[in-house]
Amino acid sequence: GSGSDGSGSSNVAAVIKGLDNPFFQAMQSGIQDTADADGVSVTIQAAADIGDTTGQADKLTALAGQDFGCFVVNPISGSNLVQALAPIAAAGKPIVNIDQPIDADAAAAANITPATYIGTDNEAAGGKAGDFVVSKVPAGAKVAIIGGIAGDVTSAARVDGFKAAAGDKLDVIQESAADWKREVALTQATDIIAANPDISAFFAANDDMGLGIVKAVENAGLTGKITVVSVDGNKDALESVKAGGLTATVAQYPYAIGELGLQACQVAVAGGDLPKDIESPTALVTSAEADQAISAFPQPFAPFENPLEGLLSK
Amino acid sequence: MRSFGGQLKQLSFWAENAAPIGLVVLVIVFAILSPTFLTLGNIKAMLVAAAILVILAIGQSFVITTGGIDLSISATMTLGAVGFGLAYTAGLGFWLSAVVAILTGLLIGLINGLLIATGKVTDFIATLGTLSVATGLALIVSNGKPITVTSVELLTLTSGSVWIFGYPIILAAILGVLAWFFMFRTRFGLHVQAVGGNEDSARANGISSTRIRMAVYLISAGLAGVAAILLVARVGAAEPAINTQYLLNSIAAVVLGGVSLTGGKAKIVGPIIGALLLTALTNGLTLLGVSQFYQPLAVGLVVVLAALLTRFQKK
Amino acid sequence: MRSFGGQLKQLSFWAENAAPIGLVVLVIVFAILSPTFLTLGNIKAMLVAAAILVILAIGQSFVITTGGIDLSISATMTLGAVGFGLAYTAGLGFWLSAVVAILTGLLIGLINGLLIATGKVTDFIATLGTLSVATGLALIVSNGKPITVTSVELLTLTSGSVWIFGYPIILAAILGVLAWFFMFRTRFGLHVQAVGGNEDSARANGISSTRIRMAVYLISAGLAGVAAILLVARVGAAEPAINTQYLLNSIAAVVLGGVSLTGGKAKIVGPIIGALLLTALTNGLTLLGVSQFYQPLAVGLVVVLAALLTRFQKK
Amino acid sequence: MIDKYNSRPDIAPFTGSTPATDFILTATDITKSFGGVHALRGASMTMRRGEITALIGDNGAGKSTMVRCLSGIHRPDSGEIVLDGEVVHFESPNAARQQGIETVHQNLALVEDLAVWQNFFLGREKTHGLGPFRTLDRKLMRKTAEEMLQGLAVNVPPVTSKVRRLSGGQRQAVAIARAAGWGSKIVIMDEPTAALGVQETARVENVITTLRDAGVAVLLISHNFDQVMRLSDHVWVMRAGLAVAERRTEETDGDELVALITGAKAA
Amino acid sequence: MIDKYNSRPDIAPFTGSTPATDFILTATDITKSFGGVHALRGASMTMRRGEITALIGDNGAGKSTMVRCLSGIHRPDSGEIVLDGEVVHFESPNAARQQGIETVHQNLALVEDLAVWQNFFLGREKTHGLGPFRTLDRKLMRKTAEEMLQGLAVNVPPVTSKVRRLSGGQRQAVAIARAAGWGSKIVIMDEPTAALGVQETARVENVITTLRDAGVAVLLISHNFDQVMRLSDHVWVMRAGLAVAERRTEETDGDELVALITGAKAA
Ligand SMILES: Nc1ncnc2c1ncn2[C@@H]1O[C@H](COP(=O)(O)OP(=O)(O)OP(=O)(O)O)[C@@H](O)[C@H]1O
Ligand SMILES: Nc1ncnc2c1ncn2[C@@H]1O[C@H](COP(=O)(O)OP(=O)(O)OP(=O)(O)O)[C@@H](O)[C@H]1O
Ligand SMILES: [Mg+2]
Ligand SMILES: [Mg+2]
Repeated sequence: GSGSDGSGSSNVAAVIKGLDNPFFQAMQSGIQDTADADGVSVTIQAAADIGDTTGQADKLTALAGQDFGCFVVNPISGSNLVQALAPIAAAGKPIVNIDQPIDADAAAAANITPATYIGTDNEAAGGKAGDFVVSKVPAGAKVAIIGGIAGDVTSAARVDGFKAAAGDKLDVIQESAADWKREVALTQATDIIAANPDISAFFAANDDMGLGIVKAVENAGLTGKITVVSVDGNKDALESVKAGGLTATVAQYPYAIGELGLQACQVAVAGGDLPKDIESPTALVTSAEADQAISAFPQPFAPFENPLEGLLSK
Repeated sequence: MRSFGGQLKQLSFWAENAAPIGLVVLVIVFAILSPTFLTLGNIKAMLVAAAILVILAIGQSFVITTGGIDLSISATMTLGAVGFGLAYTAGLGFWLSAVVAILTGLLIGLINGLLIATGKVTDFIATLGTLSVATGLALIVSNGKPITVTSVELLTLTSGSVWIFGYPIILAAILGVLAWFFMFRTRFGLHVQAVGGNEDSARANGISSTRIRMAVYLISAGLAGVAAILLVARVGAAEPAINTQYLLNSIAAVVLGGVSLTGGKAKIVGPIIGALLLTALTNGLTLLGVSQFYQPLAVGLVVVLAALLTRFQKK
Repeated sequence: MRSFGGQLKQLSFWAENAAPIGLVVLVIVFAILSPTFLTLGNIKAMLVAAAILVILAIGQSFVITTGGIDLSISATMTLGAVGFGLAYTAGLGFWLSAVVAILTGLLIGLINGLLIATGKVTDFIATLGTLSVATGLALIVSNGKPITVTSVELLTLTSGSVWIFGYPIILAAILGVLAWFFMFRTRFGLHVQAVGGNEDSARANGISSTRIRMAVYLISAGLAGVAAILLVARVGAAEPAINTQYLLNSIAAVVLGGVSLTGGKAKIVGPIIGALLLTALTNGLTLLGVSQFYQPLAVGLVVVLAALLTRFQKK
Repeated sequence: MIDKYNSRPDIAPFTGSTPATDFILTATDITKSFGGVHALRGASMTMRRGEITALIGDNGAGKSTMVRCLSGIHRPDSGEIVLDGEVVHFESPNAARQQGIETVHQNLALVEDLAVWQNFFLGREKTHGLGPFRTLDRKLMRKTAEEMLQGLAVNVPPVTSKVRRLSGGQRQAVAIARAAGWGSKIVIMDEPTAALGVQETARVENVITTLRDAGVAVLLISHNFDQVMRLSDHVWVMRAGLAVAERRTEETDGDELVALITGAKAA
Repeated sequence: MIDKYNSRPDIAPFTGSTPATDFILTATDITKSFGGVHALRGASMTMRRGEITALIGDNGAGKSTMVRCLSGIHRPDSGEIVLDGEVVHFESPNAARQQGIETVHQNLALVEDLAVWQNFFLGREKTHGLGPFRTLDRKLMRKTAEEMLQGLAVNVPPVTSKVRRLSGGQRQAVAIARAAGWGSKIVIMDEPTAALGVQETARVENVITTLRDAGVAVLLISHNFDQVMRLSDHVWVMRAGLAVAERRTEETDGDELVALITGAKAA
């Protein structure tokens, strides 16, 4: 289990995904701010970009040799950090897994038992978006899905969740990949609208692409007629929801995930027992909740039971 | 007519005109497969989408004519966009921000020029270095966050149009005409071709290859700055994300346009058509709902086929 | 000693040895700034992390010695990794799957070779095309999903070590020695250098430049296939994501190692040290907690500085 | 032993009966090094008005380097060039041209992918219009180039064809016509007939004498002694970066020149 | 008017008193086109044992193309090459070499970044060992190269220095030594002295006569008539892709050769 039998250092190392995306920047802020507030020393490193699987592993390996008492990791894929984590686990240092879960089989094979997992189920987030779209548009309406880089794990999970929720209630006419980029999503949405003027809704795997789609819808003069839903809950996206651009976004609160991650480390280092899974909050933000969400940003707007508060105060 | 028919049989005819022929073939194929493809709305959208690539391809074409290559072109655009965003947020207004975007671009161009023209560093490595530097700078100054820009002028720029020609493609066309003029009708353009054709001979005739090289990297970077404005206008935000795709596509467009990477042979219309071709390809594939997985394959095949064709060009 | 001191004053000494000197400087700087940097554990970690890049740099070095360039190298590795994953999932076992990975790589190498050696397509464009093609194929065959591979052999491969030398870097070192042997001690290597130095002269002396070019692209792709196995081992899965970083770094490593992109001058040790340098740079910056945003900047500056140095190489 | 002739001012150079004002060009003590290679080590030479001056010497003696110093491609490390009585410093090839020195380089200095007329005017194009929109006066340049080529009576293809399509002899003709066509004071030719056949060589030699007859001073670099004896009025001999001897052509012969070149005979 | 001499079998070629078996090489009706350019249009020529045969002609006459056909670089479109009484078809430069034909090309065919000894053995390196691990026998090759260069008594730098550092004359020496050093039947030299100075030219001419004296048949391409008259035993004249005439050197003179080259005189 999670022991404090390591070096006893209370320093925390965090390795997260690429900072070229606001989602992970918010996560970084969550970790940093909490550390500052609690007087913990933290080193945060990030992958070069969303495809930098080995680079991320290299960075974790570099940190593994240093004097850290606990590691917070957000792997790019289920297994890319497993090799790098093996020596950390062997040294008995606690590992807090956030956002992207480590592949269970791979972890078991390498003798890694994360102290806890904190995150949102990306599939569930996609599902929330799917349910929302189903409720907004008539049955059998045409929808298109724009994913991140083709082959990306997170994107695939969100898209799968959306498709599962859509079931046969929606007609998914197209699925394309816009590399997580606003401009690419804009171009593709423009093309898709041109090919299918009767399209009812778009689902985007992240907010940046969602905002690109909004722009395309705007250019086509169809604002309000086409439903656009994305996942993340970035500031920009919330503003857009408020302004009537995005119809909704499924907020995942990366800031809160980061915060929880750091707190979990504190608990682990102090020798506390952590729950195996901590579900971080997700919330569908529509125009009704937008104001509230913006003022609470980056914290969740809905009351949220932090399971770690009690453990921390001990 | 006979002589034209005879020409058609010549491989070199096809080679010289790989880009326009490819474009025509694509248009015919897509028009048959998708009823939407040739609608005015789609053509308009395609042209607007092509504008940025067209401008980058023009810049790249100047560099490649001197036998160089600008790998930093898309990173420079990113940095320019961030520069625009920061300037606009700081309250400089549209026009001043646009100037900032172009100046930011020119800064990278200046570094490229100094390294390559004065420092005699290989173009490939120098611009690979500035690609990294510009990417880093864009992330640092923007703090890695997209900067949302809402400006009336930007809105006009993206949404305004004359018939099916949106303002971005009109801007690109104007730049294309200017580029053509400077390349083929002025001393400067002749000297660009001369330096690319044979640097030693050009210098023996009193042409400063240093100045010419400096100039082409400035042109390329300046155009990347202009493209940056269009990019911000298009997405409504300045994003520090790297646009590798634009880099590879700008080079592919120039080569599809029949410009040899060894330099010396200038073309402006060719690369523009190359850029349109690449845009039409992605557009058509999206319209047809071709799986995302097959799109890189299709682009790769087109590039390879065109390259196979261009090799039959007359020397 | 005197003559060595005299050498130090020569710019060309620094230029010839940009990579080792840079590596030593980096090691000293990081060792001073971070107590962890020179620990055995960190050195071991760095060496393991460098293995993939070292192997790719060796492959790239063969291609660049002939005056070519292989832009498809990292996409080939990705496709090889996916090939490994599929084969393993299909129950072929580790060794057969490894063979599949290498064969998949060789397939792309064959296409490159056919296009460039036989089809006389410019290397830059041909490999840009196959970069797209390989990426597309990797996505298609994997259906865009990572293929998790858990195999005892892979685990041994990543975690086994002899003192501070992990198996991956040992494999890379063996390949380096073989590469050095073939490049500098066999007819083949001499012919690679001859074709890169002066293709016409080489042909007039009876060397088949077609066969040599074909061979170097096959070597580069085959090594990318080997690197693919290490990649799968390291990541624990075969992922269809493109590793653009590896492409640019493999070229940068070769150039840092003192190989000119114009071809004709072979080096094997230099590129390997270049790869170690780049890895040490990222490792050190990570240890020092330098922000992600500053890392591309640092890499860019190192590449540009090294390039400025290498230009003082003796001809 | 190299006789460092030019560094000994006590020995008056051989000038025959020519008064000093008849020197159109005097180069004195020119040095030029490339890294460790001392290509010119204090070479001096003169050219007389209306004469063909030959410059001979073994491979690597420094002839081409001297030519490049005179035509503004290299800047000498030290030494003085006096043109028409005035000390000149050429900052660029164009500066030398503007002062009336035209050069046909050993490598011809043509750009293969450009048309004949473009090569003809390379570096000094005619333009019309104003400011950045000054356009090339293509018509004027084509016409002028055509006239100049025809004036030299060399059989050349249309001026709009690319140099790449020209044969070796035709290229040489373009390069020579370009140098000859500008009403210059001095035309320098660095081995203009090295790769030419009999007919082409005869034509070029004809151009050279025509230039002389028109009052142009010609500097001819050549390894062909017959040609030197046939064409030149005066010969300078270089050896290892120095001008080691000069002779009036009529007062010397091939054997003496060989002896001077190889150093078998001192100046 | 081109006299298509070789396509008229009724006119016996001028062979003097040489019996047919004394021809070491006979090329008959060779044609070779590049796209639209007919470089060779049915050229024939012969070479005799132990003689220096000169091949002359204007620029673009097809001399170098003929040489490239004889040395296996180009494959003729049609025509027959008979070497030592046997019809040969060279698939590659190495095939020609193996049959005993060595060539010094107009561009020397050296690789600048390789050492002298590497250039010396380029394409036919000595190796020891087995299979893919057959290694270069560097020691043997260095020693052999050094001996061969010294045997020709040419002043060359160490065989380990790169060709890039060699002067023009030294390079020529390496290329010639390479061709001369293989105990071959025929050595072809395409303008071997075009860019050389007096001393270097003398050395090369010496090598050529040494080869002849050793019984090697030499084919010499040259624009220099003096050289041709001085060295060769027999002269072939090419014009516009055809061999238009042949002469015993002692029975002709420079003026006649010029007339034959320009077409002023028919064969
Ligand atoms: N740019 C340069 N860099 C280095 N060395 C040079 C350069 N130009 C000339 N040299 C060297 O200077 C010396 C003189 O060369 P130069 O070309 O002037 O000789 P040359 O008399 O013209 O010979 P040739 O008859 O072969 O043309 C040679 O040793 C040459 O290698
Ligand atoms: N590879 C080639 N491709 C196209 N044309 C060629 C090629 N090689 C030679 N030619 C053409 O064939 C003709 C004969 O050329 P070749 O080099 O044999 O002439 P040459 O007699 O050697 O002339 P020179 O005295 O100038 O060396 C020329 O018109 C030349 O342009
Ligand atoms: Mg010279
Ligand atoms: Mg020839």
